Amino acid sequence: MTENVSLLFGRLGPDALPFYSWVAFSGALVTLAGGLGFLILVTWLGQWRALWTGWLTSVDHKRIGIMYIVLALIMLVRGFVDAIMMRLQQAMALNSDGYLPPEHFEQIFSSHGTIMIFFMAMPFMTGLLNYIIPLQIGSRDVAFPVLNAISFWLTAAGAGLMLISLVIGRFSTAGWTGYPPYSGVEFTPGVGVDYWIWSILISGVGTTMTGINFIVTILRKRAPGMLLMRMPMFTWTGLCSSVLIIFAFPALTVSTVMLALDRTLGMHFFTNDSGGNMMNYMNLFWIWGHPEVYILVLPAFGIFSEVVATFSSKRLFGYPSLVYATTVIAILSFTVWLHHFFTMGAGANVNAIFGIATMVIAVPTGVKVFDWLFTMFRGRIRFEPPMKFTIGFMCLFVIGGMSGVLLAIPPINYSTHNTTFLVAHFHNMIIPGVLFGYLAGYMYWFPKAFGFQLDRKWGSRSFWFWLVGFLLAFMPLYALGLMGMPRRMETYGNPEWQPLLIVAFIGACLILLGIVSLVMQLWVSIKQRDALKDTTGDPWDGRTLEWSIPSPPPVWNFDSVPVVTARDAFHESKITGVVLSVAPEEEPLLIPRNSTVGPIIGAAGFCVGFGAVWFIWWLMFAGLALAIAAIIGRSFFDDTEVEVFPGEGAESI
Amino acid sequence: MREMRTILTGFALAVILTVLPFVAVIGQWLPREGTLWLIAITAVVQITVHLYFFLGVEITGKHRERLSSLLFACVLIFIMVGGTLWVMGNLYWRMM
Amino acid sequence: MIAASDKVEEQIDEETEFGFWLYLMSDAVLFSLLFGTFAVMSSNLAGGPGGSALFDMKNLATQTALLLVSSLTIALAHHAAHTGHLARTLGWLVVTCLLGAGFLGLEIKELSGFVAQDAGPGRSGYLSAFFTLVGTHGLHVTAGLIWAMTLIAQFLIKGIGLRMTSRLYRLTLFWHFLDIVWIGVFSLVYLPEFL
Amino acid sequence: MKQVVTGPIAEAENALMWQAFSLMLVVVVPVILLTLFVAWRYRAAGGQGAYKPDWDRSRIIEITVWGIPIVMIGILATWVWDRTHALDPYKQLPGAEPLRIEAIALDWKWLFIYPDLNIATVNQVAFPVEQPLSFRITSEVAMNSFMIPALGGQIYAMAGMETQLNLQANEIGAMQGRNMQFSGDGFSDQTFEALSMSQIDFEAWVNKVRSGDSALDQASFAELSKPSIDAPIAYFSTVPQDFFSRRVAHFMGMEHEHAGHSDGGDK
Ligand code: HEA
Ligand code: HEA
Ligand code: CUA
Ligand SMILES: [Cu+2]
Repeated sequence: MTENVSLLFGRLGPDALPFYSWVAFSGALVTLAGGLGFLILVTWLGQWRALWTGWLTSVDHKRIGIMYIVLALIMLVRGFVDAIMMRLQQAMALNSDGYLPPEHFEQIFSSHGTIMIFFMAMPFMTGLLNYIIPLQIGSRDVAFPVLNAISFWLTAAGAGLMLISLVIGRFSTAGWTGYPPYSGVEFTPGVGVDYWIWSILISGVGTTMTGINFIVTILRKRAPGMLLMRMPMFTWTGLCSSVLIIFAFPALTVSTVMLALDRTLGMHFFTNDSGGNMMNYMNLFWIWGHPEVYILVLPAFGIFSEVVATFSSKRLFGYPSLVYATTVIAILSFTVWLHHFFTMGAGANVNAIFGIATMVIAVPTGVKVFDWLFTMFRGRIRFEPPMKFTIGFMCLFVIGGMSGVLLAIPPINYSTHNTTFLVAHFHNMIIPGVLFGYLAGYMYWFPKAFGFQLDRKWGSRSFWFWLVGFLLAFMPLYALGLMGMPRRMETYGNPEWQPLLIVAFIGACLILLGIVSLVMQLWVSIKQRDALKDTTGDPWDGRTLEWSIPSPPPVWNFDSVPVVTARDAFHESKITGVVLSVAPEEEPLLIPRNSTVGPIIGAAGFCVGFGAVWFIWWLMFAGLALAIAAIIGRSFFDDTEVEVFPGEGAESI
Repeated sequence: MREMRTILTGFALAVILTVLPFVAVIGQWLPREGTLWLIAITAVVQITVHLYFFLGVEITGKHRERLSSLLFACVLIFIMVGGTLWVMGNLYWRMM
Repeated sequence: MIAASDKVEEQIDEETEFGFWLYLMSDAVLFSLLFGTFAVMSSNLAGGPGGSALFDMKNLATQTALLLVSSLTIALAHHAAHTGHLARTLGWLVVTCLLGAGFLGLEIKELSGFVAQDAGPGRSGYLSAFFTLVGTHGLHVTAGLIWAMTLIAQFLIKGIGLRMTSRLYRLTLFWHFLDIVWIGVFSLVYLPEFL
Repeated sequence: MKQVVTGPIAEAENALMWQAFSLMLVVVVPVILLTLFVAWRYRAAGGQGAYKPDWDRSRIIEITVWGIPIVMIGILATWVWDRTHALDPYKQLPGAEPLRIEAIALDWKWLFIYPDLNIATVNQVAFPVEQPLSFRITSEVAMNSFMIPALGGQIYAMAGMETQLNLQANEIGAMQGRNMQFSGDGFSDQTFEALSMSQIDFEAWVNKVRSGDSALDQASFAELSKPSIDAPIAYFSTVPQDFFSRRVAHFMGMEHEHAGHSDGGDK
């Protein structure tokens, strides 16, 4: 390593500041202004104490869930700005440099992919799981509330590293996949790739703990009578996602840690020389990467299942099939990773077997689509915004699935791999599949969390903008891919591509309107929250337990633990008139106390990451020591619970 | 919980299963292939011994979930590691 | 402090044990992938020394023996705690710590010896994989030691109770798990090199 | 550059694409139409369909919804097995003896070596029409992916390793080939000209390359290895024996060193 590494500041020096391009500089300014603005606002409102005790140190799964979603929202702003900048660049850059220098464009697609997957989609999903699953299974909390807070804060620490890279230093240019040897020191010295590695590593630890937490929660904390085959679909998909998490994330940890070892300690896992083998990185990365896309999409499938049953006012069709299909998808997702590198040069047997394994996933996925279709069949469909997103999803997702199956056929993949055809495929899965799902879930459960409904008109507008915007932004990419346009292009010389790229840019602008509509929806609804108030706790005529309690739910969720006798437990009780939960218990309930361990470990995680990125070793070890001290300290502390009395007007969200 | 007897039996078995491969390697009294097989077999048996006697993995009883999650993990490990060796071996063979 | 009823306590412990077991499964996948990577890189010597030139049988046998005996002593510690013998629990825990520290000491000596012979982790792909696999195991053992010492302190402060026994039980699981990983290490990484 | 040229590989890959696409449309189009139709027919506000809130299972439907995808995937799977073997990029194309070309990815350009003709070129590759081509591909730098979209196929190029690709052009014309795998600042411009020409033109082209006076040797290769964006076409009239293989072996070499210093063909 030729860099100067000082003891105190590592390789951090004044040249880390973003004065190298006006785009980067303004990005940094906006980030800083956003952070400062927030601090000032809280101070001005005098809300520090409320924020600290009510949220930051809270271990209530509902508050943690909301914090996850807020984090996702903050990150999505960044992710979307990146996306629209890329679209603008490509719309302009025919035979010219556009407005972005290559190095900046590279940082943008890398940060867009990283943010969207790790810091937008993952937190959004975890937030929904957090808020809803304990309510759906009739539990007072998750199995390990403090661990849950730690998970959140580690995710936030990763996101913080990601954001700070905009202000201090640069971000990776190696894409969200960080393929070596390009991502090695030989080709990309500097801190960019290190930022990428440490931000996803630290949040990955948090994610793994979330996975463990939810498996135990779902398997151990269900209300009496809630057999596995009576669990709501969202809970089922949450369970499968959690299982995928704990078994897939080690592969991400291993591949990125080895990359970090190559970069910082000069090892030779993936280098060109000295016996490195970069192919193993791709292998390990995708052992995680493929299950990851199902980690994201399975909960979305769960949301669609809830939404489609509720708004068709009908039982979910083929529930057992849906459960089996979900588990089959989860297991198969571990058997297909090679389809991301068919063009590496493996033999025909290897490629064909992985190709066929990949296509087999279309079977259970198809079953799901059909089951949703037959749930609508013979129903009474109410076109509330969540339902619109669901129908939009069903129509668009099958198209993306079809392009996925095409990519899974190795000879076709040879000519479409690394083209925008692939970009179109995965946005076609992720936007209608993952994002529409989460948005549907957000609009569906919002009244539960806040006690008032979201404005319907703006919700529908948002849907239409998203739908049309998505079609315009990504259908052209299929065509461009077939014309041979590679992904990650900063400039190009083919005039035939430009019209389609301009269409794609317009599509991204429409998506922007979709996001603006979302903001408007929130704004309008907050202003009219009295008119939109949900007094029943059950605004949609819901079927599952979360609708049986008031909106917003009390801290302890259920006054007394409900007894479940059928699949759609709440719906059943509405018909039979049998009350789910008897009178509030006499005994006081024990609720976990707030804990500062979460924020402390989050801060420690940030220090570890920042120290490792900049070679500020003392900071890294201080962070590590702080984390260990916090855990040990906490284990000496027994008084972790407080009493509450249901029925008394304790404060709730 | 675990009886003293269980602990001691487990330990005795573990000692035997450790000493065996070491002695075989030091003594070299088997052909190379044979020793490798012996190492592999004693390792697998010893892992099972540890799981059963020390880690409370049992077929029935209150820790049944341990066995099922372990088996699931084994299947996935087999897929991941077996797949890795297969794929990387194939690539190596095609590129060298 | 409100004394939670034993039944609730036991249920919480059971959940924690299950959660911890899941963590071990996740860690098992991590180690398996390290083993897989080691296998992939085992011939990438890049002209550097291989295991047969580096490894020392006496060292390996001592390390293995220390770890093996420590798996007995920690089981005994848990047995003692379970049957309510505080002093014996502490004694066995201390012995376990000593054995573990001995193991670590030998490992550090061995690895730093390699580095001194210009056979450090940056020498070749093979050595990178070797150091990372063995080092990860060593880090786990270190964590186990810190954990064990914390428990010793807690036993001294809090005495033996359901909760403490359950904590010790989790450490026991962790320790045995590391022993299993070590079986993999000496069988796959070390022993074949002596043939 | 117009990509009008095609070859047997591109044609076969395209044909397979449309074949698979059409088969899937048979299911996908009905799914989309049915979704819209059912949504409309069973709408709460004025829909026509019967309302059966407790209807949630049907043996026949279950069998159909598992059955249809299984059958489709069954058909597709046989195609995959067959076509993947037939279109294995390593498989030599039938017909005349293939022209051997070796391609080395550099930052950010392509070096082509004709081992049998003993010439080399930068960012331009020419070949006779209708003659099978056999590429051996490697990289000196980050991972690249070699592709001439008009001819189909794509394969990675990695340092210390050799991959192969067999192609053929059926028409005369000029195409663009490129690196498809992101590899740094010059990636967007890392293209090369691929010319398919008549046998006579090809011979003339070879003579043109030979008539130059620059040889590919350590010095010129070191010069070439320096990163450059949008490098001009260049010709080398002679190439050392086994240049390509030695570049591959170089990375697997015994010496403990970092790549980047370029000693064209040591060891
Ligand atoms: C979750 C994943 C995700 C999502 C949502 C998106 C969304 C979008 N993406 Fe992205 N994209 C990726 C994942 C994603 N992308 C990845 C992994 C890559 C590859 C990177 C690489 O090459 O390494 C990529 C690459 C990529 C490229 C580079 C293509 C290339 O290589 O040439 C482009 C180009 O324009 C692009 C565009 C867009 C656009 C316009 C959107 C927009 O349509 C969508 C904008 C979406 C949002 C802003 C999120 C909206 C969320 C909400 C509205 C939540 C609201 C919540 C509440 C109200 C509670 N994407
Ligand atoms: C949520 C995200 C998500 C989902 C669900 C999927 C689902 C699928 N994906 Fe996708 N994929 C990604 C996200 C996703 N993917 C991402 C992010 C990448 C690229 C990352 C990168 O390189 O940056 C990628 C890349 C990718 C590749 C690699 C391409 C390449 O790099 O060259 C392949 C190849 O096989 C593939 C295939 C598939 C298939 C077959 C499915 C199947 O699961 C789809 C199944 C669904 C259906 C088929 C539709 C419904 C079915 C029916 C209606 C039944 C009838 C139909 C048939 C029988 C066909 N995907
Ligand atoms: Cu592939 Cu060496
Ligand atoms: Cu995939």
